[in-house]
Amino acid sequence: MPFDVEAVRKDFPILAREVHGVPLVYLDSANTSQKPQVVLDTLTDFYANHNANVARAVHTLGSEATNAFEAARGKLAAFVNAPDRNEIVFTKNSSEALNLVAYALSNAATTIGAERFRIGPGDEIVVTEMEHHSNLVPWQLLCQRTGATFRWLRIGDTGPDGGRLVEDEIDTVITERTRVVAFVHQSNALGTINPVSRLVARARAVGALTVVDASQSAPHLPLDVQALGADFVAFTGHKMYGPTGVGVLWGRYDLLAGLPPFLGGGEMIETVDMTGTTFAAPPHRFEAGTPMIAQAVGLGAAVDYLSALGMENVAAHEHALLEYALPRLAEVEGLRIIGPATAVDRGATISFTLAGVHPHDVAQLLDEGGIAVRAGHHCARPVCVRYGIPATTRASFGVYTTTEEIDALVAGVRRVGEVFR
Amino acid sequence: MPFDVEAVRKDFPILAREVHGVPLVYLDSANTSQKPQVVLDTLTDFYANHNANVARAVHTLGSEATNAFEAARGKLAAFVNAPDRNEIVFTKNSSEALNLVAYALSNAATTIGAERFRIGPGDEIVVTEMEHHSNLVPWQLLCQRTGATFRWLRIGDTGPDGGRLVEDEIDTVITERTRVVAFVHQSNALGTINPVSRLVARARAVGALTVVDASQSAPHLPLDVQALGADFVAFTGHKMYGPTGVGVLWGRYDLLAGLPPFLGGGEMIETVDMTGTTFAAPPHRFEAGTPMIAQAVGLGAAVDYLSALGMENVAAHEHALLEYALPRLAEVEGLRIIGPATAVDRGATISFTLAGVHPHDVAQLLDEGGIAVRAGHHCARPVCVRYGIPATTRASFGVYTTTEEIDALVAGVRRVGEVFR
Amino acid sequence: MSVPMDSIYQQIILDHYKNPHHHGLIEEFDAEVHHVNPTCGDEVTLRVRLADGAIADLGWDGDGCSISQASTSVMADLVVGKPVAEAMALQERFLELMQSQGNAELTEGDEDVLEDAVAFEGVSKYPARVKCALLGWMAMKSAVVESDRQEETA
Amino acid sequence: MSVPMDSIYQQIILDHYKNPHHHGLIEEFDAEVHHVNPTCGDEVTLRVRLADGAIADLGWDGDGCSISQASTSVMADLVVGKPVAEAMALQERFLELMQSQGNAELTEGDEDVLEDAVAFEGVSKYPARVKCALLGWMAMKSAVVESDRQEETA
Ligand SMILES: Cc1ncc(COP(=O)(O)O)c(C=O)c1O
Ligand SMILES: Cc1ncc(COP(=O)(O)O)c(C=O)c1O
Repeated sequence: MPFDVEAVRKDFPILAREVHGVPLVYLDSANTSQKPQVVLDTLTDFYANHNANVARAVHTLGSEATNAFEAARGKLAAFVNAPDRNEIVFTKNSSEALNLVAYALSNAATTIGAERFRIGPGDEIVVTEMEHHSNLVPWQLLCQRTGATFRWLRIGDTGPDGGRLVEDEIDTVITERTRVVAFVHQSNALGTINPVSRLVARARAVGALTVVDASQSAPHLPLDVQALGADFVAFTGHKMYGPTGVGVLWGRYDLLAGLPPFLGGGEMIETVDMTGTTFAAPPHRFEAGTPMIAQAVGLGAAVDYLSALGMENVAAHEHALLEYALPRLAEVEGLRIIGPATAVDRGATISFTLAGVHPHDVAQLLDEGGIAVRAGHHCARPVCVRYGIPATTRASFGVYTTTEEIDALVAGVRRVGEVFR
Repeated sequence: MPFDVEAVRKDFPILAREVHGVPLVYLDSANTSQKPQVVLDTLTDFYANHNANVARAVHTLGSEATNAFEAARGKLAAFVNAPDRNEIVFTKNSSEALNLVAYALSNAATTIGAERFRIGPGDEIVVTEMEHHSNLVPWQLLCQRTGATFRWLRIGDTGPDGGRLVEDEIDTVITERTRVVAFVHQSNALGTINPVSRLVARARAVGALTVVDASQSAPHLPLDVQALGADFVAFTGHKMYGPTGVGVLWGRYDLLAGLPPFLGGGEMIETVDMTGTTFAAPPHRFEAGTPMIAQAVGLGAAVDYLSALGMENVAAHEHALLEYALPRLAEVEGLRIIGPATAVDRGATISFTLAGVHPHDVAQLLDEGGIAVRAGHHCARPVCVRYGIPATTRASFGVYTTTEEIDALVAGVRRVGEVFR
Repeated sequence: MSVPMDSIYQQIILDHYKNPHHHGLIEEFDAEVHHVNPTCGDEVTLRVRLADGAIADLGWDGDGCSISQASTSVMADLVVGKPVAEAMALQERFLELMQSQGNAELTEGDEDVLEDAVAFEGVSKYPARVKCALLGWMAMKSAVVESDRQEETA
Repeated sequence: MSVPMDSIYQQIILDHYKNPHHHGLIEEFDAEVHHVNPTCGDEVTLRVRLADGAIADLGWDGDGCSISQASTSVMADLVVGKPVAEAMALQERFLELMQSQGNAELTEGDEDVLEDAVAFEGVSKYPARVKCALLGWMAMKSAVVESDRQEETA
């Protein structure tokens, strides 16, 4: 079945909107995606017909809500090819998922039975220079808590078709002292897709845990946690056509089972006593309090929607858009693409600068023409530092993006150049 | 304006539902509340017309989303009479809000400038025996991380009109060694409303921080954080007619401003560098990653709804229901109320046991008659231990509860007794 | 008064609850286990004696809701005297039934082998109660495994 | 090509951006401040000299988006030569305008005192840009406060 983008667009109510009197051209999906009607309907149906707290209730609504919530867990497990549905932990977003791992590790310091996870002075945590702050700050804070050393893989060449990790340094930066290697699958700032198997292989060789930030890949390509081979994978609902307020941490069951808890509270316990508490098995151990029930159910609907489109088709559609956009943008006077200039190992997120115009002005003036793009450091400030620029403008595509929208973007950027020069 | 419960009921679509072929009688609002149509409409409108990520975006949708999200913060601040809207931190639920405080405190150990918050061996953390696990386990874990001592105020008399803290012990348990006093405003297991000013005064006298778990009071009575006088107050959206997946931590601005961050990630930073990071001012410092945008906006709609009803009216309505229910339930053969038997300093949540019938069987059989109540330890197991019982059945009321529903409950409980005897 | 037609409280469950079978701990046994359902506090202590690859005897004591107690009683009736392999197959089938979320299709064959245990089908719709219905069965399985292990290491 | 009618990029803003006023650091000054807008990297360095309770001179240098640079230029035009109290009142009024989320009702009085600064009204609809428009104003305020403090402690 060919990918019918016009049919897809009809599923997204917001795409009928106008801004500043012109039709919306939404090119900010890497920031957050829009939601198909089926996700909105699922939320409404949940609240209007089945709403109750989960796990705890013996009544009919409670059972319906629990079944819906746990069914969503099953859907997410299938979506990322997890071997066991109990490996899916629901969090509020990717950021919480990544912090969860970092805190569980530092909590090992005072947890009997978790000695193998302890991290301290002399140990090293490795990230990359292209991390989103959400996969960078948690590890800086972990180092602060534990006395471990924070290290990183650098971005090499910043010229055209640069924007990739210095592969030679993988073996020198990841060493026997490394305990965790945390890296982004697809960079939200550069579009770069990182060499996961290369990084995982090296981490495994030195006995380090691997944490993959798949926030930008889960919505755009078939994600198979078993094929990635990593230990933990984090992603976030709102970028994959699901509701805000829900994310996922996938982890190998034996690791989750060995890690101490992170947040304490209802539902994550086995038995509570004033003098001591024991904890539930994963995933519940890591889901303290009332979970984001409706949101998880809504995310389940989103992955059903994506699976019906077929993630292979989604990836092919977006790759075609990328191949269409890159050369056309590169032709615009004064435009410099920040990140790989070709479509190889690259997602459909394009950052650029325009000579003489501040990225915020580019984005703002595009908005006045109905085109929504993002400007800033995209929560990956070290990338801007590496390129020696304060910010970029970024256009990012999704299942509903068309080549006409890319034409509008290219024309819009040209116009911006004219206004400011 | 008299409180018109029939009009209120029409606002809640789920109340039109039948279970087991009979109309739903939902008496489980302390577990989670149902949602008025206006909250569902607000969510749908947000996603269908204004959805974008907040703070980061310069485009129109992003500005609309940011304005809606920050307006919700303002609504929440007004709802609890916070002096400054920047004192409202959005979390995923109460549990996260409480853990946030506990982790920020232990993070002080390695944060320069946060010395005054440091906790260690010799320091004491005081909770009560009637805490929800979400205000108990985080403090046990804090003690585990820091070496501080975990202490608690006991529940005294367990007879009729017992179920209250031993007031005499307040001065002996809260001492100069106490650093934090964390307690529930209204107990979810007993209905008891605790003497906040008494506890806060003692804590203040010894220089301890106070953390009030208002999860069960925010939906039911006028909550005024300035009048409470505490340092931190936590509550949760799904119990106050809002969406799942959103909660609130209110904290005094100067304390929030002095505390180290909890979760690291996007939006909570000032500037990020590979070699070190500085953090944003509150509330953003404590809101890492993409927040629960739609849910906060939905919670804003819920508090608008409550404010339109008037929290004084809500409290009066529920108090009348409580006065109606207590004597009628007490008359049922073999029924024992767990918690205060009179309506003084007590919320409209009634736990009970029925001689010879397990609470789960009570709840299940009531469900077969359409009546949804909860059975279990209500995530407050130490309460059951204190009363020497494995569990209770609990009926809890909300804005939409009627005296007819209480009649149905009383009749239902009688029937249960007959079936099992 | 009677319960609704579609009640999970089938008369058979209430009967077993009020008059549990194989109730009481047996004196001679190969293994004893104590299982708790932490969410509701249901408990069961269970002893088994094996002989010639079969469950020669089983006795139990417990505390908890009618579902947990009745299910243990029904289980005891079913497995006492049965070869271990058969008891384990029954346990498997019952577990499947309980995990069906109300969608199990019971065959006549099931009714033949599970007998009174099919009365618990309705419980599978209530995730919070499934653990209650499984408590005794899980305890039985552990006790049998435990007996085997003791035999091997003896 | 021109911008849309309702554009926040009023011609006046573009003009100030392309030809900023009071641009360049003055040699004689009472205080210098450096302000940064961390979310977008806008920067401004600003020097003031006070005399007889008025802003005698002001010069600045900066880097950033057109809104931040043009707003600083407009601000400089407005406050140079004004009594400090008046400059502070203007700052207050501009801050209010920026925090209005697009709902400000500009009076004629506002237009009289804020002059070119009313052109920034459209910015108030964009929370992410409000900080840009305020950058120079906030820097001016700090610099004045700083000068006062130095005077007092001198
Ligand atoms: C008193 C009390 N505190 C805390 C909580 C935890 O709230 P949440 O589950 O939304 O985190 C609850 C409800 O579950 C509660 O009743
Ligand atoms: C690569 C990457 N990692 C992590 C995140 C954080 O996701 P969230 O904001 O949903 O926590 C994002 C998006 O903001 C991202 O693009």
